[in-house]
Amino acid sequence: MARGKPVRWHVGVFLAPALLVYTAIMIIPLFGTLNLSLFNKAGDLRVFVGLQNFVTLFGDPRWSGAFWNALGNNFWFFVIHMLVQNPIGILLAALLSSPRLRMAAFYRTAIFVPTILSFVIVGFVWKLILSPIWGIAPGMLDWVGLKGLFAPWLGKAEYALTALALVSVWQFVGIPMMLIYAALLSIPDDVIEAAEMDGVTGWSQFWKIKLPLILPSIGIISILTFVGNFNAFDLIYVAQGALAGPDFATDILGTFLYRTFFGFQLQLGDPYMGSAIATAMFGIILIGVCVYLFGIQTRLRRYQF
Amino acid sequence: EDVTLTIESWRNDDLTIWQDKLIPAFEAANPGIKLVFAPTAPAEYNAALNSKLQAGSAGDLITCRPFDASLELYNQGNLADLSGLAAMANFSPVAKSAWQTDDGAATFCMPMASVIHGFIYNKDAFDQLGLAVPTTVDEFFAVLDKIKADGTYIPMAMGTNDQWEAATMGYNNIGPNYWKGEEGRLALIKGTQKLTDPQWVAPYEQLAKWKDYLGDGFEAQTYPDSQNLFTLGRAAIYPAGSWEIAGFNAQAQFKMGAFAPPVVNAGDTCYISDHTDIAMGMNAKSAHPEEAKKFLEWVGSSEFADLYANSLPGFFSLNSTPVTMTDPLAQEFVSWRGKCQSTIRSTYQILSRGTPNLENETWNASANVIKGTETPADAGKRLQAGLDSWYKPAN
Amino acid sequence: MAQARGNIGRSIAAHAVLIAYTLIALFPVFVIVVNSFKSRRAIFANPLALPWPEHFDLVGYTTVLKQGDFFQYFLNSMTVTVASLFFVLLFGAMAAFALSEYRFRGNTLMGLYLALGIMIPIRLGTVAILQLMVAAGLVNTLTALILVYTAQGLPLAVFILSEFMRNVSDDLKNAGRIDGLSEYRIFFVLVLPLVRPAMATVAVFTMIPIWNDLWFPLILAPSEETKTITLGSQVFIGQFVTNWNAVLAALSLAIVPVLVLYLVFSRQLIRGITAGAVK
Amino acid sequence: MSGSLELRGVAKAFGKTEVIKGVDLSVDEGEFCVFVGPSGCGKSTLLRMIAGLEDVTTGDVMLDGVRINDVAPAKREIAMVFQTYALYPHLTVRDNMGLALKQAGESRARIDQSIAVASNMLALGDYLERRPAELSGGQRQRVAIGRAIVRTPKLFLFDEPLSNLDAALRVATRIEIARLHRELGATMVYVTHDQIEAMTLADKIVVLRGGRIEQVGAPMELYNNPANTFVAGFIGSPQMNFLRAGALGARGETMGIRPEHLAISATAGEIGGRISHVEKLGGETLVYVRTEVHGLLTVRLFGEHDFTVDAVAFLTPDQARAFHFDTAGQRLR
Amino acid sequence: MSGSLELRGVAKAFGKTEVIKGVDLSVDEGEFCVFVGPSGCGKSTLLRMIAGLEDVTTGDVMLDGVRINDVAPAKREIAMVFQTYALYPHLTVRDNMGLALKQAGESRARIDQSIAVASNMLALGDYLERRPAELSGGQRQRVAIGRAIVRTPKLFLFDEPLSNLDAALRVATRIEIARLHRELGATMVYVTHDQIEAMTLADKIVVLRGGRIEQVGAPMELYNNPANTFVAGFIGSPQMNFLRAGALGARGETMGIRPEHLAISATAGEIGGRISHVEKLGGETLVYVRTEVHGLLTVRLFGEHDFTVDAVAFLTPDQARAFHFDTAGQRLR
Ligand SMILES: Nc1ncnc2c1ncn2[C@@H]1O[C@H](COP(=O)(O)OP(=O)(O)OP(=O)(O)O)[C@@H](O)[C@H]1O
Ligand SMILES: Nc1ncnc2c1ncn2[C@@H]1O[C@H](COP(=O)(O)OP(=O)(O)OP(=O)(O)O)[C@@H](O)[C@H]1O
Ligand SMILES: [Mg+2]
Ligand SMILES: [Mg+2]
Repeated sequence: MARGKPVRWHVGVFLAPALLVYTAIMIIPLFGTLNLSLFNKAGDLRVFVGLQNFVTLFGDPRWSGAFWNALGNNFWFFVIHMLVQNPIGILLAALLSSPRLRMAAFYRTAIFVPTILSFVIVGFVWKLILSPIWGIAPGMLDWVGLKGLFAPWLGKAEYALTALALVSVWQFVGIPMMLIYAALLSIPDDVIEAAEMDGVTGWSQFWKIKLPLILPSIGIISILTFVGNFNAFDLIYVAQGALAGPDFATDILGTFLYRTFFGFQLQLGDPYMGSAIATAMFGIILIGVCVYLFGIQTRLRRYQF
Repeated sequence: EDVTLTIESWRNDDLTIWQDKLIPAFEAANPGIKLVFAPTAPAEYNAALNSKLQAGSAGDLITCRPFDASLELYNQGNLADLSGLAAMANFSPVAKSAWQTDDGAATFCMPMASVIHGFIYNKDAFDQLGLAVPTTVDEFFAVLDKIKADGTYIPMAMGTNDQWEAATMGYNNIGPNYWKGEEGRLALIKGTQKLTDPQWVAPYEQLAKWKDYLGDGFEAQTYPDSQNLFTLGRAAIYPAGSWEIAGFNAQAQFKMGAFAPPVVNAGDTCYISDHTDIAMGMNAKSAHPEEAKKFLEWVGSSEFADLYANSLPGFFSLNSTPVTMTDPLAQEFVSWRGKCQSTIRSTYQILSRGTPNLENETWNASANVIKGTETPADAGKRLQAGLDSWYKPAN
Repeated sequence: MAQARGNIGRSIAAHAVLIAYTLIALFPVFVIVVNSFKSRRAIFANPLALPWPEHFDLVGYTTVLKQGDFFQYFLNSMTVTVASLFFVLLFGAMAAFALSEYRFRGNTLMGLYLALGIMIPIRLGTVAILQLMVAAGLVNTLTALILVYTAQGLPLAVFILSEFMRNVSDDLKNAGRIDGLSEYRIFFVLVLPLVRPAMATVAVFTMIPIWNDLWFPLILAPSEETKTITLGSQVFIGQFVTNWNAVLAALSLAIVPVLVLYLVFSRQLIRGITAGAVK
Repeated sequence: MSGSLELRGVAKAFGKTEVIKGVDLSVDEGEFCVFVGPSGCGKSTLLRMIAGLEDVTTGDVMLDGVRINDVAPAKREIAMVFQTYALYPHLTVRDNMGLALKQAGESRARIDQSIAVASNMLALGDYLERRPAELSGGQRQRVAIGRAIVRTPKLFLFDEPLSNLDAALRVATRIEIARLHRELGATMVYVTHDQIEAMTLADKIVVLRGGRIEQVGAPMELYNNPANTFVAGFIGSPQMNFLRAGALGARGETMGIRPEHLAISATAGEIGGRISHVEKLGGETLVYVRTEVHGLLTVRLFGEHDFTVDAVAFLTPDQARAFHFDTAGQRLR
Repeated sequence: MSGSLELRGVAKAFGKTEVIKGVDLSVDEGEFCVFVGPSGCGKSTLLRMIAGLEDVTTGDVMLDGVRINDVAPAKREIAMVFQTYALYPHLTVRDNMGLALKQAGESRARIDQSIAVASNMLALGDYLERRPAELSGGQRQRVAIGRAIVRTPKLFLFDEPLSNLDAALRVATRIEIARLHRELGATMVYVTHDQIEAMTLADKIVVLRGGRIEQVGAPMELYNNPANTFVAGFIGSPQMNFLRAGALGARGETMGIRPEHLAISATAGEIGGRISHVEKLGGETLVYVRTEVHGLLTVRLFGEHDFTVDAVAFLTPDQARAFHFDTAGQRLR
């Protein structure tokens, strides 16, 4: 890795464009906003209040109740993605990457199509499908003789979040799939051939050879899932509205933040408390990412091909 | 050189009406001023508008939500004071109240329309089942029972998935009859009544009984689902806002009628929610304030009132000069103004300024009560506690 | 080039799983497309029925084509997406290369800094961004969108690409250095082509949120000339009444270009791209 | 254990490039068969086809009389050393060697023992816990060999397994492979460019050229009875000299004479020339003599000798050891 | 053009493993220096340090008298053939070879010409449009060589460049490299395991063991004057026999005698034993004789000979060619 010691201008050149655009258009505005979390409104003036907003957020039971509810929901949302989306994605990628699989491109595209859809459509179609009224899901369950299992999932506090998480899994399974697929493609053929010769085939080949080699990519999808889930917003918003019903059962940090920051219906936007929530979310995500970057990523072995 | 004014609005729905009727009418009368109606999807409107105003890229004319949302814009200096416009005289104080400072000193939006709550029903179904329009709560439930017993129709189309249906078309629809309209609403603001009082809990009690008359899986039923259930003829009664009229007219292939929220005892004074809903203000930083004011004067005129109300049956003009409407259903709704006492939604003025937000809480409570996951009494207690946590009546 | 012969059972099982999942993936899409060709009544009365003959209705599409200049919207979306993608991929890959290839002080911190952007919704910075664009006179230009999307896409691109670039054989880059290639040429000539699958992946991940974004077009470029297709489709989502025919039609149409872009990129998902490089 | 191999009209094309053009070959159970041939002639490809790693375009591959064209590599009971090593980059040397055994469900103790034997034999004992990236080229190659030999398959395939080893290790490993072959009685197919390996290990050498077999035979048979100029030139190092038969009054078109069968003298001999270059290898000396008629001829002398470059020299072929070839390069007998 | 190389106390550790333990060496301008040594002794590492691809842990690398420890590889004006080839997998053979020239801003015509020359010399003409994945092992190695030689740097570094080539090609390429060396006058550092390459190409052979230099010298100097048993055993193939001097009444602890300097007879001689194994290589024959005192001894005979395995044989060392070593393995002079 290490190169010569003289000033390496090229490192700067490689970094500069990204840093510039990113800092100017993303970081400065965002941190300007997060900065608001230290202020509040007194009459028509903005005053510095230190950590008061956070005291409110975590101390006032009305705020903290909503926050912990959202955090808990968010955690469940994340757990479902980790347990369902990523394993399915990896499984599909593993199947798709088997050499000489016929129609692989078709499958790959088909499975990726949901990821391309806009949230408006996804929300619409799943509400339509799961609707107790228009009969698609109940009809199909009826078909297989399981009509009894049907419930208006999106309307029941105990199911709604899980149902939406699964819809989100449906939509985004293409992401881990594609990432893992790309990682699998970079495993040299001859290593796989050697495994074939050694009698290591099928699943054991996957577990013993491929999985260790794509572990860094699995790390990436885990952290991306984490970040993505803790920032998630649109699907819940489209399906359940900003109040994330029923009875806040689907309220996650993103919807909570949106409601607070931008306001909703009669509730006016409160950029100060909104920023406080955003900062708290940011803190949570940052901790997760740091755990990954410093605790996990550095320990993952990488292999050059 | 023509001046172009941009109108910010959440009314995507009205795009064609503006383009085809309102704008040509104004432009014809006011050469030199061009109008662009630039609506935003309703859910994004407040957030997008606020951002644009702060950054200074918002349009010249701004469609106003009622009460605090607009008041806040005015306080921040984003909306101009329009008290001086001549057309303001065309509106009653009640009509203007939604767009005034708390002390009534300044009015910052030109009122455009209100919406009225009530029930729309499938006349064919009523005829078929031999039902009469109910006027009291008991009759109302008797009708629902009959429809249910017959089984052809879902008695009532309402879902709780979107929550606001339950609050707006449920609680605020039937509530004024219990809390006696403005009397109760103002008492609540004054702090002399509490949400735990019987007149505020009773509507919840009625809502709790609705559950049995809603369609299967109403918990997951969304607002468009409800609309569709009714317009497709599968449900007999639809707790409505008058804004549905245009859409229902276009979609329903059966005859419709409407009735006001039933009263508790026959002969009681009836109260309706006649909610000031939409107005138009001027961006204080507009580069063309004169032209914008000219336009706003027009918006306040009876010409506009007539055009608007007739293009959008169900959005009733707030103009003091009555508008003759051609749509029978709209006529039915507006006729209640004569029979009953009007009030606005109980949560809109002042009471939704803090956290927790009473309007949002009401949505949630109404949905919970219908689903049976919260008792009416508990809902009242929770709401009052939330209100107490930040609202100190000034008495 | 390995041989997947023999175990036919295994291959049948693989197809079975894939077909099953493909059905799950496509069924809702099928519902969307089918319903976009039906009348509103038919959508709700009979959501699963095929569009013909009695339900067939092009009203959605005709509404869409009547309302606004959809071709222009498409063009705007395409311009914004492709240009942003270009910059995201270029700048992102460059930064990722710097992070993965060179050991320098603060390397990991720089990585973390560049990743901050995926941790906060960029929406929160809207006002400042809008102020910046107003100041730069970029409101209602596609440039504003391109800038924002470039910034928005960079963190993810850097994150993913740097991981993949670590896989590129050092010997290969060293061979380039011995050959006298500058670090720039090593990046462009050797490394970039070898991470094509990762670039394609990043391109796809970046393109989707850009294409589907509603917020920034609404804030930064809502004018008729700069509207994107997603924003254009919003016209049909009303306060109380949503024209589902039109929304379905518009958004179904909007799938096509992204799908095409996806197909273009996924051709870069090539097996054995580094085969034969080293022993 | 068994492992007779038969190739029947086996051919292989990559797209339009025909690489193997119909090979018929049988390797008996327990035989040690060495493939030699110029770089790119298809040795590795043929080996990979036997292993099942490349599809057979036409023809049959038979193992123990059973057609195995469509049998998966894993089911063929074959071990292979890849020319590119193909080590598992994430596994230590130990696990690289042990994986196949573990997969086959061998006991921990047996695996450890097999690895110990192999790593001892290949002098890898110190590196068992390293990963391939931390090994030198030769060490990697030894791991690849180790991985193949810890198993006891019917058939071993070795693709230039010793090319990166030093002389001493190469000899030692060669001897170990020979011993392995004797002890296991397994059939082995071995690709090499090394004459000594080919001559010492093989029961049967297969000379390939451009995807076709030129000659098959025991090592000394090929050395003493090459079928054509190609085989004659390919077997034996330094290469056989080819002289113009006409100029020498010999039969045929070309006369082949190995460098060790050319006598050199400063004074008299059949073919005159000038010394162009002398290579002293210690135990032997190679003298390159430029002649007018026959071009550059190589003379191989045992021991150390001094020659002056550019001096005149005369060469005399040992007619008894000469080979005669016709215009097509076929041997005249 | 110039290119004198000097290593001063150069050492390298990977983590805690010391791999190069202080090497001092100077290679003159235009010299051909060959590194030999057992697998894993650090040859490649040393080469990579000269190229600037590995950090130098301690010590200085000097090129033309200038310390280049911190000069980027690209700035060192060197060409290198990697042991692992390190081809650009996405470029055709032509582009693999042409990249450096293109970078240097050569004209299209010059590039084409250089490639034509190199590919001709390496018999790669048919493969110019192929990518590495479509080449055989030997072809890849040739591309790697071609990539290095199209350029004209000060210093060439070759890491086992011929290991995967067949004998004929190996000889041809070796001769081409020698010619290149003569013509360009560039300094070359070359790693090989092949005795013949080392002996014929080198001006100077460096024998490495375990990261240290054992001896440096001209080929025949090392052959005739090895400093110790290690060098004696390493140079020359087959390996020198080491006999117990005591048992023969000779000086020192060990007596070394090369296989070609042991006479064999069925009837009489100094050392008795039994023939354990005979290897016929065509032009020469190796006889392995198991003796009681000295273990297995190798005899190398010119030409073909028949011996019966297990027959009794007597060996007589040519005392004049014997080497004597002390207990530490150092040569006694
Ligand atoms: N990255 C590394 N980490 C630890 N040890 C290493 C690393 N690379 C090489 N080594 C060790 O350094 C020693 C020297 O390696 P090097 O590649 O220089 O050997 P070599 O002389 O070229 O051998 P060969 O002839 O087998 O190619 C070897 O023992 C090897 O195991
Ligand atoms: N994937 C491929 N596509 C096209 N041609 C190929 C491919 N793989 C190999 N070849 C060609 O097939 C021929 C035979 O290759 P093979 O690897 O069998 O040669 P080899 O005899 O093993 O040579 P070497 O001694 O150099 O390893 C070569 O000319 C090579 O260029
Ligand atoms: Mg080969
Ligand atoms: Mg090496």
